[in-house]
Amino acid sequence: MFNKILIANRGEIAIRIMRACQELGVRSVAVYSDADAEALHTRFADEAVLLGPAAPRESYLNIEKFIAAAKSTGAEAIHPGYGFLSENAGFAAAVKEAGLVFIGPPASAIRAMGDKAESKISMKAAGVPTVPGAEGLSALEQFLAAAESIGYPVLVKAAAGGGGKGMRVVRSAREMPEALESARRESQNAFGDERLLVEKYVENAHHIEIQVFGDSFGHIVHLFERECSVQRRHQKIIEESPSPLLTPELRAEMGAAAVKAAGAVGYQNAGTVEFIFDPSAASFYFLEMNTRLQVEHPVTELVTGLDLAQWQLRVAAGERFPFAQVDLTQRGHAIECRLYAEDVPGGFLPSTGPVLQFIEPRGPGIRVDAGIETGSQVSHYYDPLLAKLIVYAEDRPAAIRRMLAALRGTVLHGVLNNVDFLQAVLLHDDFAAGKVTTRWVESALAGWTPPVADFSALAAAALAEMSGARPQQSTASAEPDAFSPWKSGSGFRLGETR
Amino acid sequence: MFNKILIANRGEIAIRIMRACQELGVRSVAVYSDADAEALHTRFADEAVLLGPAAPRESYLNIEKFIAAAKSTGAEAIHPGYGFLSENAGFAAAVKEAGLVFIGPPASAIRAMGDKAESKISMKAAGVPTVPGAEGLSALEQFLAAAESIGYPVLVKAAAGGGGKGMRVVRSAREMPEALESARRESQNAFGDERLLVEKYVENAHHIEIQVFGDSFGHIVHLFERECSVQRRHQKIIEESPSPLLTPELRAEMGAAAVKAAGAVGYQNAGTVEFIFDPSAASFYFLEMNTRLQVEHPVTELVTGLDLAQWQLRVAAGERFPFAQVDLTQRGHAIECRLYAEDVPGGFLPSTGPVLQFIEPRGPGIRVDAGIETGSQVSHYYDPLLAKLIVYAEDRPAAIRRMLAALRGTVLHGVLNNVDFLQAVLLHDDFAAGKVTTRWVESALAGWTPPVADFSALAAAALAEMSGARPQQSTASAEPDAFSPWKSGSGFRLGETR
Amino acid sequence: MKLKLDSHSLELTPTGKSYMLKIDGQELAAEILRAENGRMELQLRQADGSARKVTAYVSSSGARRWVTLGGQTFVLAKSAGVGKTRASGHHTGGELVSPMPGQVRAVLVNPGDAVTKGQTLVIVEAMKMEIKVAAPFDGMVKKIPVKTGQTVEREQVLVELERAHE
Amino acid sequence: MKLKLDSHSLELTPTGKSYMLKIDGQELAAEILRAENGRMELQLRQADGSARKVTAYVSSSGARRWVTLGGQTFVLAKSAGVGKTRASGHHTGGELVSPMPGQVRAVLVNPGDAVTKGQTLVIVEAMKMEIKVAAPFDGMVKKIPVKTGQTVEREQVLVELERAHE
Repeated sequence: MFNKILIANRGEIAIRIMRACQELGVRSVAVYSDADAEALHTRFADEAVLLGPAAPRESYLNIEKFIAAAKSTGAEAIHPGYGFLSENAGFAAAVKEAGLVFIGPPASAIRAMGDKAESKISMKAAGVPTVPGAEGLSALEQFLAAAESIGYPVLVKAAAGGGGKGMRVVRSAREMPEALESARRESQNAFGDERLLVEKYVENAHHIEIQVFGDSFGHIVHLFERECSVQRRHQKIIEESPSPLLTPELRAEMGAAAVKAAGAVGYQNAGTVEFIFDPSAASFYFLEMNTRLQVEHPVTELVTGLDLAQWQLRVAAGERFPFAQVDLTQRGHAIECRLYAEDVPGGFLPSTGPVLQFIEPRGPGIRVDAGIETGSQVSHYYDPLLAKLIVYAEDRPAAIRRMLAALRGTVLHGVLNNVDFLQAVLLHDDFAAGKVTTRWVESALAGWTPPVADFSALAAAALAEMSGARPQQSTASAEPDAFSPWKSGSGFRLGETR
Repeated sequence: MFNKILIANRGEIAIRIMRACQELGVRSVAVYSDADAEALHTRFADEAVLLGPAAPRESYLNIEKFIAAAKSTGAEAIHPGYGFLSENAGFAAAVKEAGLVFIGPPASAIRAMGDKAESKISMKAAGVPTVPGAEGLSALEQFLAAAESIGYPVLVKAAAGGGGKGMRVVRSAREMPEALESARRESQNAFGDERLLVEKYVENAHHIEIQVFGDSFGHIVHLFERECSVQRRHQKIIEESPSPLLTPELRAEMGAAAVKAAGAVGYQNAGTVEFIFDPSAASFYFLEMNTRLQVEHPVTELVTGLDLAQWQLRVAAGERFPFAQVDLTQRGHAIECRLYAEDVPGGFLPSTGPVLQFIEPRGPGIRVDAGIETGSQVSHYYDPLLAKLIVYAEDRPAAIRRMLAALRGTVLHGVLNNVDFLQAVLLHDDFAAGKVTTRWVESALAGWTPPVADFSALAAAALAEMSGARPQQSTASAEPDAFSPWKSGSGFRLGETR
Repeated sequence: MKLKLDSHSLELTPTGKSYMLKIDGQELAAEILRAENGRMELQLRQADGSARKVTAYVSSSGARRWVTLGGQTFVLAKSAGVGKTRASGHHTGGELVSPMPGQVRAVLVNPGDAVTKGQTLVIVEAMKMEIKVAAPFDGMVKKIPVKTGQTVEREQVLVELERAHE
Repeated sequence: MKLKLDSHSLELTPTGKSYMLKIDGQELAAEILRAENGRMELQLRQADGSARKVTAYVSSSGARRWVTLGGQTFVLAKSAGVGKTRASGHHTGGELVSPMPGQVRAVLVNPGDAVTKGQTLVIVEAMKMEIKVAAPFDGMVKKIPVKTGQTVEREQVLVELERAHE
């Protein structure tokens, strides 16, 4: 096992990986930008190295700085997390060239899957079902012709893309020009690449993905599915496993297809094969492969009982993955909710500000992977994902009840967020029935507005306001409450009794 | 399902059951003594009823007060938790007589198992292996004769007992008189009953217990074993599942014996059959049955994926327990550590005081069932169990690593406690090898002393001391730290930015 | 003490160990049982005598108040005491403001340009997401107080627009 | 500032934004990077220039200091500044004190009784556990300042004992 690794990421995923390091006895090096000097991940690591200014290009997207930081701290390997450079084949290659270990798949596998157009071609060749579509187009006329032959609606998307960026639904020829232009611009900004492809847009589609895992000895297995259909702005907000839609037969078929896909590119380490699932035909199409750990990996950890983050380090250090497909079990039900800093009724636009209070929910079967704490600053520079709530319970209804309890037990003040909105989703009949498609949020909950303050809430706010004027009114407790002091200046506090 | 239940207990188990209520949509009524007016469990419930003075006999051991509290609040059922009246058949009968539901086994099953002497006789009759011994004795001469025929060392214990109270190891005839006297006194104080029995004392014994669960339709299953051999003063401090000693065959045998034992007394709801396991002979003997939820039930919840506390409510409300024996699986490895308020080098004597700081550890696979928070008072009136850390991981070595991380991530100031001691146990080679017997702590770790403060710790203490004199020296952060104010009086604080 | 939270008028009067609270004319007795670190336990008693214990989490930042109670979070705007009133809302007529804090990614028009309703004028990027700011009516660009690459705050004016004469 | 923690002498001198710390004669430079709610992040630099960042959790109660650092907790006793010294330890010669707070369950002897080493004199119960307080030497009971049922504090005197003349 490594003695020390560098985590080339920030937020909750950096902390998740540092926890894995702690348990494996591996020292962790954090990296941070100027904006993250006081961030939780910076302070959670054993060491931290400043990369540069807040803008990602000058910090979390800078290959040279990561490698220099690893070299200067004596880290032997780099974990890329998700987002940023995690799916950049050049980064993986540069890490290897520097004599370090990249904790992820080989650069060749990232490259093969990174290009949406090429990966589709190679998956077709490997016998994995793919969505009808066309790649390698450039002129408007070519896109129009392809869309005509596929049939509208079609989806135009970045060949280098992921995470919903550079993606547009086109419902008629008239919409094509602006869709191409904006998708190209977003793709250029996000990936430095403006190639697009076009494919059939499946209405009422479910997004179901299969977790795969491989070691360096050519052994690849799948770890069952995750249903990720609850999305807004093409980004997942709730994921679960198992999917309420799959039969054991379909699950086995999709799992085998995912292993085939991974095998075709010589995959190693954790990866996810995403499928579009058409419930009307019970058919599935390869969408893309994410060649990294996913945001929603905890859902799989809970139903399989395996620690994927720890196994990432272990297989990268040369260990064999000891489980055969038959050893793996999917038990109970897990759900993840992503807590986003966003203004839900304002079109899910990101929100920024200081975190005035963050209280994590607790209880049996509740896991919280957080990137913030009370006092953190949420800036506009990075992804608005603040934390993830993940629950495990024996079946889907119990897991939904548990997640509702977890959401109700969460306090998050200072940045607008989706905690109340997530409750509305979980309480919806369509969600209970497993009928949620990737377009569901925009239609079923379009008119959602935050709860309106009742008398109790108004009373609490008024009393809190008043307290400044009457500091001695205080508590009912007979003894002075030593644990709740307040001072206007910057100060220092110890737990103390008097 | 019930609309509202009363929880006739305090501390972590009361909160555990209230969490189960929250998820099932059941309102919870707490009860509290004068000493617990500000306790966590009192404030966690939907409602709370004052029972009376701090002394247990006037509060948590008072049957009439519980029933009156349930009646006055409209609670339909009473959950007894563990300890206090949980194994008092009279309580179960009185609850039923009052027209309420007792969330536990029928009074007859409690009665049958509550008397150690009678239960042993009935278990023998049912074909469950029991420890060689004698019951129904009273005169010193009878005890001496029985001990002679069994062979020293023998164990003298309360017929009505449990939890190590009223129990003495007797190694020679000379020790018998005082052992009988003190065991009788303890038994009288704890259970209001001074009958004792005597049995073979198995040296190097392991304590292995089987969780059973039954519904009101006569369906009883076992939920595998817990190894509970790490004990001090006859009380468990670490429990785990699976046991490192059992083969699948032994596990099945013991499970079947436990189901037979439960069936013989018409058992319903959650219960635990405790066995003495003799590793040299790979043989096991029925010790006693605990007719209630155990402190260590979370270990079983994690390896089976079931929520025992919720199922207790569900079967008490008349639901069928839907799982057959073959449906149940034991996956991965779970360990529980009990955090006790105690002075370890001072002979594990209980410690009291205010909780100055309590920070719970966090991370994947870590569960904390706590009965305290920062600001709680630990009094001498009740059990010194403050909280439980429970971890789940894919195998025993991974679970040990995770528990060590959890213990290192725990901050508990104000009352002497065993957090450092538990680390010493988990790091011991004997524990890693699964060689720990019930007498191991007293021998292997007899000379344990707390860690000695190094320069860093002294420096931290000195700097904290200094801070009062230089409040403006403050933090490195450019902006005023609005989240850490300090004020000497009793006050009021809001999260706020300025 | 009088205060206004969103559209609600509140009046708070200390009465011994508790408070008399008037919310939009309705009376309520309120007692603080415990308060620390942004958490309050309150006893609320209505005019009919029915009482309720609630736990609320409260935070404040500028004029904004956050209250979490019963698992729901309410964001309230505090305005000056009931006596004083001020013009509500912000003047946005003819001004297009940034819907969120971020960076101006592209300015697609120039002062003097005639634009049509729905036409994208400026693109703002935050957290890697593109937001198009489009013309709400036909008109003419008067002024563009921002430029590409500039960091903007939420509600900062991006474009001043003059409505076309109909 | 000078102070004594357990047997260690510490001296702390402010030097600009950090402190010079002398522990039992050894020097250390210390800087507080962050401090809040009983948590401190410190930078410690030794005389040889090697530096270390540590996070410590600190609490205080009376003369007792609690420090958690690197997953271990240390309980330290603060005594007056190095200049002043005081008699250390408590006078227990001839007095038997309660090892823990609890309730006197039984007093088994009377004033004037002769007792032998190891004989149980008083039984204290706390948290349902029985603790026997036994004679540490042969002697005679002088006084019993407690009675059955009484609540006692840790270190409260239970029995005054006179040593037998040897």
